[in-house]
Amino acid sequence: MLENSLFGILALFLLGGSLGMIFFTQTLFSAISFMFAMLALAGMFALLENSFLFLAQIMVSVGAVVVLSMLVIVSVNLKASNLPHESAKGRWIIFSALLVTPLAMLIYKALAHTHTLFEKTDEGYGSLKMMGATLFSDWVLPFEIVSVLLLAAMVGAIMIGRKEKRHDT
Amino acid sequence: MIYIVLIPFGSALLLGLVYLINPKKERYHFYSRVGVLSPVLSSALALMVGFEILAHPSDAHFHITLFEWISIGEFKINFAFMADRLTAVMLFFITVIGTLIHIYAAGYMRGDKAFGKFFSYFNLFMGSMLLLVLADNPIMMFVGWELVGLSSYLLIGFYHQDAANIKAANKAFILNRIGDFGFIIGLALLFVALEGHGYTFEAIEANIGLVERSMLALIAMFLFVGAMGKSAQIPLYVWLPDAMAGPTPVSALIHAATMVTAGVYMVARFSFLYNEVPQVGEIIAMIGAVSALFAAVIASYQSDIKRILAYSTMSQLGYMFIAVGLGTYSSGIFHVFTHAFFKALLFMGAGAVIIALHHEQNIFKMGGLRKQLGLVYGTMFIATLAISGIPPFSGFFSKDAILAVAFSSEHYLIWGMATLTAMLTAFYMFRMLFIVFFANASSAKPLNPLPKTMTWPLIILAFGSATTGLLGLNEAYGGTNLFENFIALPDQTYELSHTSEYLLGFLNILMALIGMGLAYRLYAVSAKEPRANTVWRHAVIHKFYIDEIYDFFIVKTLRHLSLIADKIIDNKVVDGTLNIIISGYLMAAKLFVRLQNGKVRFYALYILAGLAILSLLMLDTLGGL
Amino acid sequence: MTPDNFFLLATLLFSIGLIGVVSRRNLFVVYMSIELMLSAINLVLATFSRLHGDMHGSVMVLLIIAVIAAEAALFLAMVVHLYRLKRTVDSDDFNTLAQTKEEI
Amino acid sequence: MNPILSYIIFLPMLLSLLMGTIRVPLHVLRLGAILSSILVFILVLFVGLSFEPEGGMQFIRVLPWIEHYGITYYIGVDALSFVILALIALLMPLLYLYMWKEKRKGYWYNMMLLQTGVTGAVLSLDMILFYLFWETMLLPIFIMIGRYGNGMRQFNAMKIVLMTILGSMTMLFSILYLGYEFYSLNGWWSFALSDLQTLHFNPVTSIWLAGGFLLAFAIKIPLLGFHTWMAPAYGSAPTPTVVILSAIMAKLGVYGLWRFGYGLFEETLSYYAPIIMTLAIIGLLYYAVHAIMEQNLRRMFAYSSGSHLSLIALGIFLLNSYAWSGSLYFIATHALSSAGIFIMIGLLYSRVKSVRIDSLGGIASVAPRFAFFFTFFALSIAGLPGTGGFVAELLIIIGAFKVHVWIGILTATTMLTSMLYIFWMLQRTLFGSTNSSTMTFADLNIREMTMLVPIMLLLLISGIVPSLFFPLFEPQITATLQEVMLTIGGR
Repeated sequence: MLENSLFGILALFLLGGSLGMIFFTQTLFSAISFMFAMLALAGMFALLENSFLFLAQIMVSVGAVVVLSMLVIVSVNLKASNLPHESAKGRWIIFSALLVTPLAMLIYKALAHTHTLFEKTDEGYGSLKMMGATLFSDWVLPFEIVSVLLLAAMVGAIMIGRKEKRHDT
Repeated sequence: MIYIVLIPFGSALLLGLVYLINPKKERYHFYSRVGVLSPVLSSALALMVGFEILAHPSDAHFHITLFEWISIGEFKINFAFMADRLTAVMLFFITVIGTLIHIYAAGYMRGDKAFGKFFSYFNLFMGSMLLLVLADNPIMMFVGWELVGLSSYLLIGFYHQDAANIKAANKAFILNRIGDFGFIIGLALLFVALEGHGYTFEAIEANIGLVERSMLALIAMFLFVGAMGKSAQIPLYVWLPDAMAGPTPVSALIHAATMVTAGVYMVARFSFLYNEVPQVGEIIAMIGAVSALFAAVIASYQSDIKRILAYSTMSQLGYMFIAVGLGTYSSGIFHVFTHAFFKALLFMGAGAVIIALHHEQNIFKMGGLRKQLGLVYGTMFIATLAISGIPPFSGFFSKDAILAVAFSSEHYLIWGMATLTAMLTAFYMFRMLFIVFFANASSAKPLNPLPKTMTWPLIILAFGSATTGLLGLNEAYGGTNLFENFIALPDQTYELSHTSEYLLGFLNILMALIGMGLAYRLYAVSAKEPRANTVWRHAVIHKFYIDEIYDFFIVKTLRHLSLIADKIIDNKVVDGTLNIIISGYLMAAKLFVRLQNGKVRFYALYILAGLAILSLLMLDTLGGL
Repeated sequence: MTPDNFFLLATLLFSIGLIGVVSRRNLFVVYMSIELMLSAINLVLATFSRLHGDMHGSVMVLLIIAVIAAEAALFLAMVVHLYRLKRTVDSDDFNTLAQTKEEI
Repeated sequence: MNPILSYIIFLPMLLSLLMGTIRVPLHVLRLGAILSSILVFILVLFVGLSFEPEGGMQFIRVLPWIEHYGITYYIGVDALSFVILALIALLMPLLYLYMWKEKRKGYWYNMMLLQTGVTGAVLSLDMILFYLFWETMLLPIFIMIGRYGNGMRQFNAMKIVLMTILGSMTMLFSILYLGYEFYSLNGWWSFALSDLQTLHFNPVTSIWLAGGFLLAFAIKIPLLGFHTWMAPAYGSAPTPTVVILSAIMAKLGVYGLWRFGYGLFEETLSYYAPIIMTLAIIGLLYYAVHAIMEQNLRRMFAYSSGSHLSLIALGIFLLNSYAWSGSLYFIATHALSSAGIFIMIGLLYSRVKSVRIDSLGGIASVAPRFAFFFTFFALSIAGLPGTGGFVAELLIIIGAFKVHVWIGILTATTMLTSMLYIFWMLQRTLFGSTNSSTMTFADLNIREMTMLVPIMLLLLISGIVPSLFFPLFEPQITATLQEVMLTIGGR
């Protein structure tokens, strides 16, 4: 029962946060809503008995990504006049929601009813050890590729982000 | 016999080539010798052929096949020549008079820049004409017929620097082509009607009975349209007077002696066909009579010497068509024969006068030339007597025969018109003669001397004009009509007593004398150019405005149609339809351009829309809706 | 707390992310919407991992989180760059791909 | 399996590609082009020598190409295609001779590609292959007009290409449908003409399919209503292209009508026959009337071409041996005379830089040789006896009379109408007084005459001794005609 109520609360936070994210006009408020959603997602991982993912989500997504975004938002220091004038935002959201509906139905139809219940998990599921074992046995290559990707992203971000002095180089 | 045709063609080719290799160089002797030699050779050969035919019975045909021209299904045409007695007569006068005119032309054209070209065309014309006459089947005849038209086009437009001449040449060719159009329709119909029975003249003659009568009448009519064009009958005559733009020898050769008589020859050649449908013959005779009278009236008011002769030619051709229309082909051909002599003579005389007077053609600016140009005067006088129908000159006999036929076949209307024309003929011919040679001289410029090559042919022709009539002396006048017996065409015969024949002959002479007298009274002493002071004269001098009417109704209409086709039908209708499609396409393009506005969320929206549709489809197939 | 609940939740999250991408013009919000969609995928993967009882799904989630981090770095850098260029974060202002009137 | 035809098709293209890749200098390119065309001519001559008129399709070569869909490289020649093949082979060297002083290399490359395109279209017996070549020849035309043309050249190039492609598309649909139908009947794919001929359809389908083909050919010919690309394209194309357009490409429309129209849809064509005959007869008159007031010589002869091609198309639909022989003969002779006249116009243009009639006049006085050739070719277009056009027109007229008197009379008007514009044109260009631009008109030189004389001689021979040529294709015409009549009669 506890799980169910926890799920309900987390789901509420998750949906509320994400909806808030797309509805707020002020970027910072959006970002804060997004942070709530991410935290709730971490809770979801916990509910799925996946402690490592819970930690990773909190540390990377919330701790690094969202905070970084907020930092950037703040540092850009958008004034209200610089924000886009989205007068028809509501209409756009309703219209796109209508268009999204069939897709959502399709996705849900594809996913739902594959399993009826969560079964009891094996001992050690979600533990750091098991995670490490899988990661370094079957997923070594993707892991390495992702590390390269991260490196490339870092370099790329620096390249893009730095102020250009001369255009012709 | 082959060479009769081939020699002129060959020499035309030779002259043309030599001329084109260096158009600037003057090669008077080469051109004139080669140019004259070929008709001389042709006429020698033609005479030989004539004698040979004379030695055979009257229905003998000579054939020479060169090669197979075409053979498709039943359409088997040989490049072949045929000679019978009709051909022999035509051959005789075409080659002989042609030769004389060539000699004359060598003098007349001397000094012209394009002398070689002229003789090349001249020989081409001779060759085509001989091909026409000697053809063994209608298709070959048509080939000759067309080539004659072409070479006459080239010759009429010989002085091509002047646009008016070319216009006249065009007119001649196009009107001829209208005639040819009828001719080819007739030929094609004839072929289709007789398919499978061969297509030479003899084969057609043998099988003519197989064709339905009404079809035959149609064919005969269409063939006659061809004759109308070539022989300048109403309504296709307007080219003939304008064709006088060519050099005078051309007028003499084409418009007097040979080409215009091709129509008559053709009808005579198809005599077996026309005999089957006498109604068509009557129409032909009627058209001939109207043309004769009409042309004679116009001729009486003209002041250009060559135009007078041109209208007179048309009028005489009318006589010939009366004859062939009424089924007396030999009379028609006889008139062709005599006419060739005196008309060629008249033209050549006129040419001599024109040359002597430095290319002056208006008769009212001539006058009193009797003394200075005695020879020309004498020969032209003979020719005038001949054409007016004064015995014993040739014209009397041939014309009298035609009038007698018209009378005896009880076509009194035609006869009346023809008799009236006879009077008018005498009138306008003597009018011309008197004005040119008698009336007071209006200018006193020194005359150009005439070369011998121009005068000798006149004398020979004058002799011919005076005597050839005797060949056709019929029994009423104590002869045996050598000509008619020789030519042996399937004539209709009409009974006529000798008394009435004498009476008719007398009437004719009387008419001629009246005309002559009138001309003498009006013009012999002092001549004034007719003024267009009454409605009648106005109309006649302007040739009844026929040219203008044709121009207005046909030429202008065609040009306007052409412009309409360009500006309205092509631009508006056809391209308009296309443009509607194109503008629809462009509008769609503009719509799509507006979709493609570069804003990323719109693109995302399109993707989303596509996804939505796909999802809907998949949901539909999965049964999830 | 059945798997279907999680799936429904993930679907909703994904849909909201998609709606955000399509309908918002603020580049930051667009960026966060994309993150949200990726997170929705994470949720599905984690759920499946839990259902199968092995860690492959979880590893994939981990990797995706890493990708999210990389993406965040790049995207933010680009947004900042774009902001420097045009002083705006409106996606509609970056429309140089469009055909101009003269080109038509 | 004699590969000689493949050489004929691909020699020019391969050579041009080769020379294009190694970027040879102009004089080598020129020499190469001429050599290739002469070589092709010799090869065609060789084909002609061992050609058997009764033999039907010969020199057949079948190679698998896209085997999965049964598309083969299937070529062959019969009397019908041989006539056009010979024309191409004859005209190309002369055109290269005409282009001798041309400095733009693209000109030469495109002409060589064009030769491959038209030759291939004539010889291919596989529908897909045919379609391929049919489109291939459009490309060089497009470039030639769009790049080397004059006037509104780009617009006109687009116009011709778009209009022709419209037709090609419908034809492609028909071809694909035919192939598919064959597949579903027999279980294996084939696009060979001889295989597709075995198919039978219900009337409605067949009408649609035939319509697809007919549209392509009607645009190419062009029949009335599909013709508005013609005058602009002729007007702005460079001379060699105009010659190919009028002498070869337009003829290919008729050829297609014959080979594929009567090959595949004998019965259905009788459904279309009244429509096409009406269009052709009206077109015959319409184009001729249109030509009268045309001021641009190229456009005038474009309309003249249209008029005569309508006559040819009419001849095909008359369905008797006279008209068919006439049409086929006319294809050959008209190609020669129109090649002649367009070359003359090209020479005229290179001298006075204008092809507008009102800027000309009096040429005959200064350049008799030019005037002679010009008159000759113009008259041969008008069907003067002594040239092949006359024989052909005569045969078509007789064929028309065999069908019906009125059709015959309307057909015979061609003898009249062509006179009207040709003679009026001659009057205004060659004759009359010279003006400032024609005053210094240079007469033809030896090179120019060398390329004109063969055409002229051929025209003369074809007019004076037509029986030399008819045995070549008469057996095939008779055979095909019998076949067609049998099918139609057996309906």
